[in-house]
Amino acid sequence: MNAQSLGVKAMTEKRHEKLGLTDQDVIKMYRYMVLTRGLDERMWLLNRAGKVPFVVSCKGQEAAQIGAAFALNPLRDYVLPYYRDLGVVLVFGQTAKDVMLSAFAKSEDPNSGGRQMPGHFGSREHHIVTGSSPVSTQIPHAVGIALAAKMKGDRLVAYTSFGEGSSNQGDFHEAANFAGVHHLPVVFFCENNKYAISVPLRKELACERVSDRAAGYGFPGVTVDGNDPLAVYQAMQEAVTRALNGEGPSLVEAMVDRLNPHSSDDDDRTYRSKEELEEAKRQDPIFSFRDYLLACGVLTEESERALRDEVTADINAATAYAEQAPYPEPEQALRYVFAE
Amino acid sequence: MNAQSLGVKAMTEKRHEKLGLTDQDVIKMYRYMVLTRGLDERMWLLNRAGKVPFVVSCKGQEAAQIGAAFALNPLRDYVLPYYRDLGVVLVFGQTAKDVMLSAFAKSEDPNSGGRQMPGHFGSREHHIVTGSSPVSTQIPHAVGIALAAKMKGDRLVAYTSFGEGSSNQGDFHEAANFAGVHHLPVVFFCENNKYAISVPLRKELACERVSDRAAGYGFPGVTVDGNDPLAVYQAMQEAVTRALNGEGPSLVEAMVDRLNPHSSDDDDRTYRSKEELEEAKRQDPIFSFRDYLLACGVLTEESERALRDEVTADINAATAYAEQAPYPEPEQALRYVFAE
Amino acid sequence: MTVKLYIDSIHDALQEEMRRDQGVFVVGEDVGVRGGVFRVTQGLIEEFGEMRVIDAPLAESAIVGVAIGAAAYGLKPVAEIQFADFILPAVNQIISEAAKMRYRSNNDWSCPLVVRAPYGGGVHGALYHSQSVEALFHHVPGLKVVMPATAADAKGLLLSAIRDPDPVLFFEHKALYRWVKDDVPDGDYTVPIGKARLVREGEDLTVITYGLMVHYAEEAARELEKEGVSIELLDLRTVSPLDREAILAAAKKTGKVLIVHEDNKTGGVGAEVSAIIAEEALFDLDAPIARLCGPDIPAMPFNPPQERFYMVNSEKIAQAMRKLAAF
Amino acid sequence: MTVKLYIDSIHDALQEEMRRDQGVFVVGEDVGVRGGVFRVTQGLIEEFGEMRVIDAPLAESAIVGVAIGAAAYGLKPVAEIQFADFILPAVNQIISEAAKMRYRSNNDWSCPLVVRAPYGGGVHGALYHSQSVEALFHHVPGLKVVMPATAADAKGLLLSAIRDPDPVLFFEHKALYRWVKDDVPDGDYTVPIGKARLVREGEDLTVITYGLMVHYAEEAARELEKEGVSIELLDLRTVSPLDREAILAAAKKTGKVLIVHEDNKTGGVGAEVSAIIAEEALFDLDAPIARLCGPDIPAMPFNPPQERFYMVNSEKIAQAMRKLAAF
Ligand SMILES: Cc1ncc(C[n+]2csc(CCOP(=O)(O)OP(=O)(O)O)c2C)c(N)n1
Ligand SMILES: Cc1ncc(C[n+]2csc(CCOP(=O)(O)OP(=O)(O)O)c2C)c(N)n1
Ligand SMILES: [Mg+2]
Ligand SMILES: [Mg+2]
Repeated sequence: MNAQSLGVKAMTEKRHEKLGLTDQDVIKMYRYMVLTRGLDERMWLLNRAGKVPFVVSCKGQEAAQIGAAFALNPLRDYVLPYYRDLGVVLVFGQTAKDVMLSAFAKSEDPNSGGRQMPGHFGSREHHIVTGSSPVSTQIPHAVGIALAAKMKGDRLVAYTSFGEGSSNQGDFHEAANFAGVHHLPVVFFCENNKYAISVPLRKELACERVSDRAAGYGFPGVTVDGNDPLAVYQAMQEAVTRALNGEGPSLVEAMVDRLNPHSSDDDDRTYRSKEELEEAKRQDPIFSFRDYLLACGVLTEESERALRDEVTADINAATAYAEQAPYPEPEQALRYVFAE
Repeated sequence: MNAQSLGVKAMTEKRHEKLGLTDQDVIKMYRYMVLTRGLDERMWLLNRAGKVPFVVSCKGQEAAQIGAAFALNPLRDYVLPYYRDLGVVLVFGQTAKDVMLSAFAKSEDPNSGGRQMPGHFGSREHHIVTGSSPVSTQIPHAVGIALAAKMKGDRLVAYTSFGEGSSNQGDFHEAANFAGVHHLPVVFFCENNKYAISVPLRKELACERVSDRAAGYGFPGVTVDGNDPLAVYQAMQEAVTRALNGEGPSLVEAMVDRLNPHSSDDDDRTYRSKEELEEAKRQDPIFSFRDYLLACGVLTEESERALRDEVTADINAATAYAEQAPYPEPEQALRYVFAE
Repeated sequence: MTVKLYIDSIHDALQEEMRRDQGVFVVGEDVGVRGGVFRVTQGLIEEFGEMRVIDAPLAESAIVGVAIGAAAYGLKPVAEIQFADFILPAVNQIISEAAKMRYRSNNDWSCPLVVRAPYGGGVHGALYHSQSVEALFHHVPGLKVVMPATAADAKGLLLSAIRDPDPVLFFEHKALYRWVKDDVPDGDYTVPIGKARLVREGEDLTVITYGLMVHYAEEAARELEKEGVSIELLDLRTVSPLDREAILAAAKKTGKVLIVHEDNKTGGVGAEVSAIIAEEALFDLDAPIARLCGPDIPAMPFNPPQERFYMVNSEKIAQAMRKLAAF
Repeated sequence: MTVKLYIDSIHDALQEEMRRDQGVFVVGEDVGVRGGVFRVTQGLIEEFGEMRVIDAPLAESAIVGVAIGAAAYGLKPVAEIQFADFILPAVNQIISEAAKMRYRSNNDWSCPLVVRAPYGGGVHGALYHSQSVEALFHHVPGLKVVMPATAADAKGLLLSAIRDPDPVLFFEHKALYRWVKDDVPDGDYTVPIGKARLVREGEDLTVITYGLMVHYAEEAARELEKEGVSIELLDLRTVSPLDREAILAAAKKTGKVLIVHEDNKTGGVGAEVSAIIAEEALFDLDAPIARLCGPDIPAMPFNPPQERFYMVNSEKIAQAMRKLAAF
């Protein structure tokens, strides 16, 4: 999908209505995409300004994340997001303030009280299961949540995301197989941005698509355009429906572009061509979705600007709050090794 | 395949000739099958008699193993067999005496000097890479051997075998993917006997066939009748040819039956019906292959009996030798932690 | 009180706790119709069904990882690793995940998980069915490691482990399963995690040990008693957290300490026990702190002479006791 | 002699050994065009090509497992684990396989493998990019564990590691990479594995440590010197096998021992060092054997106050030295 073709199509049809999404829904989706992007860019700036020591970016993957999260129900479902899934945790209830508190590693950070790097999400209140840095470990946890829910008769979906590189870890394989055997309500969501840090697809995987792997676990796998939030929403909705109907897990792969280096510690110029990156930027999903919303009359230039201004104000306030918020006390580091 | 249909077909065609196998070749194959079976049964008896503490049986899987091994070249290729692959290590050069020395855990055991249980094969001389008990760890080793050979310009195939249960380990997945990415000359050989100890297929795997997994690693996977050594040979030969031609790995799955309990410590009556086992015994590949060889005139009743007698004499001599051979010295247990 | 086998008391703890608490379930290889390769879970699938007694695919990282997810959701999984040697594929899930979930979430999430595994040698298990693995985990903050020596402790500690709000590794010595039996209280009771047990009081020297070695040390102590040497014997029961008070008290009492374990010597649990004493009771000592442990070889060979060579046994312990007593 | 950064001396060791020996190759995540996330392998892919500098798929068990296979075949793989924290998925391959191949095959097969990994904290690495993992491995027979503190040792030990016929874990402290530089001999030389280095001689107390802490202990020792306390400082360099002679000599010399490491205290390498001394030099001691280590919390928090709280540093070491000197 590129911006133009999407816009043109939209003149004749509101694709989102066919998916059961109202105009309000897609405006919300867009707002979340803009908020995700805004927070991401702000954190990157703060890192460059030396104010936060580390950032991992989701820039370019917002459409996939918001499309996926909108197919879930934050009151019913559980998410086990990977470090880039900022958009998902926002939809699940984390706020700009929460995100900034985490970036500044402040005591009020809801994920970890400033113990973990940003991007290590967790919040029981919001059904976001605590995550770590070693990749793919969350995938079996999602299966365990689905198993536990099934045992207790709770009707829910466990969503877990990971990069295509992380689909090479044994834990992905073992977890997917376990979920397949037990027909568990899990959605495995792969954000394929074609790189694992510097390692390009051809050195990561020998199969055409990560979704080819689903057949080895007895459940369906699909690959969708991750720059199109509606396409992702649709594929996810099908997966969620299957899960809720007791038909078992699904693997949804969203093809995306990583518009930033891997993290604030990375420099991608040694391994990625300028042309490739520029081409990716032309596919920026925020622009194409905006164009779609404008083209089908859901947003106007003014309402879109107002939305952006609101989001920016939110981010500014969050940044200001988090910057002045206190760090945790040093000795508190001794707490919560075990239950107290 | 069952004995009769095979026999009937054989009246009209010598299937092995189409595969480039001479009459001498198939007699050799049959002899190895009989030797494998004979050693296996002897060890089981010795265990029941309290003479050897542990045995793991390959009974029922001989056709698959011999069919596979005959597609390999013991002077060129390397094997990383799993614990049931007795047939393979015999074709690669281990003798009845070697097998019995290992069963009795005697000092001369070529695998380990009596340090490991039987079924833990290894012999540099015979290109058999030392194996351990944790399943699937040998699979990445096979990939490493193939990688090293490719780097050195050595033309060879690395063969590794494992059960279908073991294909659920992360190491299988990670190794297969690595081999796929680097187009390495590996043959992954899965002996699918439909049980992992007591756990039946439906609780092990959600896919139809283990070979379905190959697509996730970008190489072909096939499933063949493991009771038919010629079918296995053919599939393996194709895989070996691909490997030698630089076309990369293959996964060959042989459907077999485990005719004994998992090991001498197991009792399969709690989880396996008598009917199922009896049906499996009716498909015994030794009988069907014998019938085939008789039917197409490669063997006669007499030559077949003579062959069996020779094999039995070999096993008797090996047993006698191994039983009286000395154990290793106790303090020798301290040796070879590191190079000396 | 009923005299019960070690294995039966573990079985009973599982069965009773599954009856008491719907949230408890068992997952592992062959735990279902087979009842476990050692028969610890025999009969559970018949009583509690396939949903609570799960024959898992052969993949330890998933067994533990899935159990972690279920624990985070609020259930009480008891994962079985078929042999302790095969816990290694699950080490990342245990150390990176189970041990750190509470800490990394600042007490928001937790992981009330039990991982059971049979360990130890002397049973013709060879290199990979004989190992002791506690030293890999006793160093890891966030984990508790329990290693009962008696049937009574096995049941009481397993009940404590299942009810513990944090992850507990529960290692059962294979050689104890059907060899040791002792008086087990009837019904529900717990033995606290982190408390050692004074097996016998003595004046001349202190032996600190755990697991199978408790019994061998007892045999040796009875032998030494005949020779006029009286032994204080401490069974650690929990190797993490260690019962520092009990260790220090026992060490100070006699001034001579022999630490015994089956696991390889270097970097074993005995090193930490020794270091605690050397740090906090040095001037109460009348002799160097001795350790009698498995030799530093990868594991126990299969052939009987070398397996015996590896194993610490009551004669070797008695020998070490004599040496220390004579010091 | 040339003054070089720690990181450069590691790079040079790799480069020179790859030139010298066609069998040496590098495999790991991002080791190719990216030159490693810390830039240790920078330029190697340009010189040696994609076949000998392999950007592996993101799967540590395969990285190590494939390297083991290649080592068994006779090559000399140097596997890089991107952060020591991420070695855990490869623990089964390291402990069950690499460490035991020679032993289990009765010397028929072997595994001349090096696994390199950056470890340690104080670099805003948070819980999972700061850990020390040596304690998981120092217990394992069949493994050698090397942890150099200086650029000169890093090169000499890495060359020894690559030429070693058995598996060696080579842990590089991240904070040393671009902080420490020292005189590095030009060209080919090796530093033997298993030999400690006496950093400074002293009379009043002995500090035994390794890695980053060597430098902090040196700073503290200089501080204490001003206060009239003279410190014997031993850099272990290799934590497995430990240099027992050097440890015992250094302990006996002053009679007061402080063991320092960044890793969590309980069950750390310091416990074994202490136990060796308590077993073999007890009556040479004038004070309890002290350990100053990271606290027993899962790992180092991200926020600066708690990261500082975790880290052992020169002030904390100086404090512990004063206390011990005054004993
Ligand atoms: C077990 C483990 N190994 C290595 C790393 C270091 N690392 C962090 S992210 C990453 C690449 C992940 O690639 P992918 O899964 O494609 O996700 P992406 O970052 O591209 O979204 C690596 C190697 C890690 N976090 N965990
Ligand atoms: C990592 C590991 N976990 C558990 C075991 C115990 N175990 C030995 S064989 C086996 C079942 C293997 O099943 P499969 O792979 O199908 O091979 P089969 O024995 O059926 O030929 C199990 C669970 C082991 N050896 N290694
Ligand atoms: Mg990626
Ligand atoms: Mg099987």
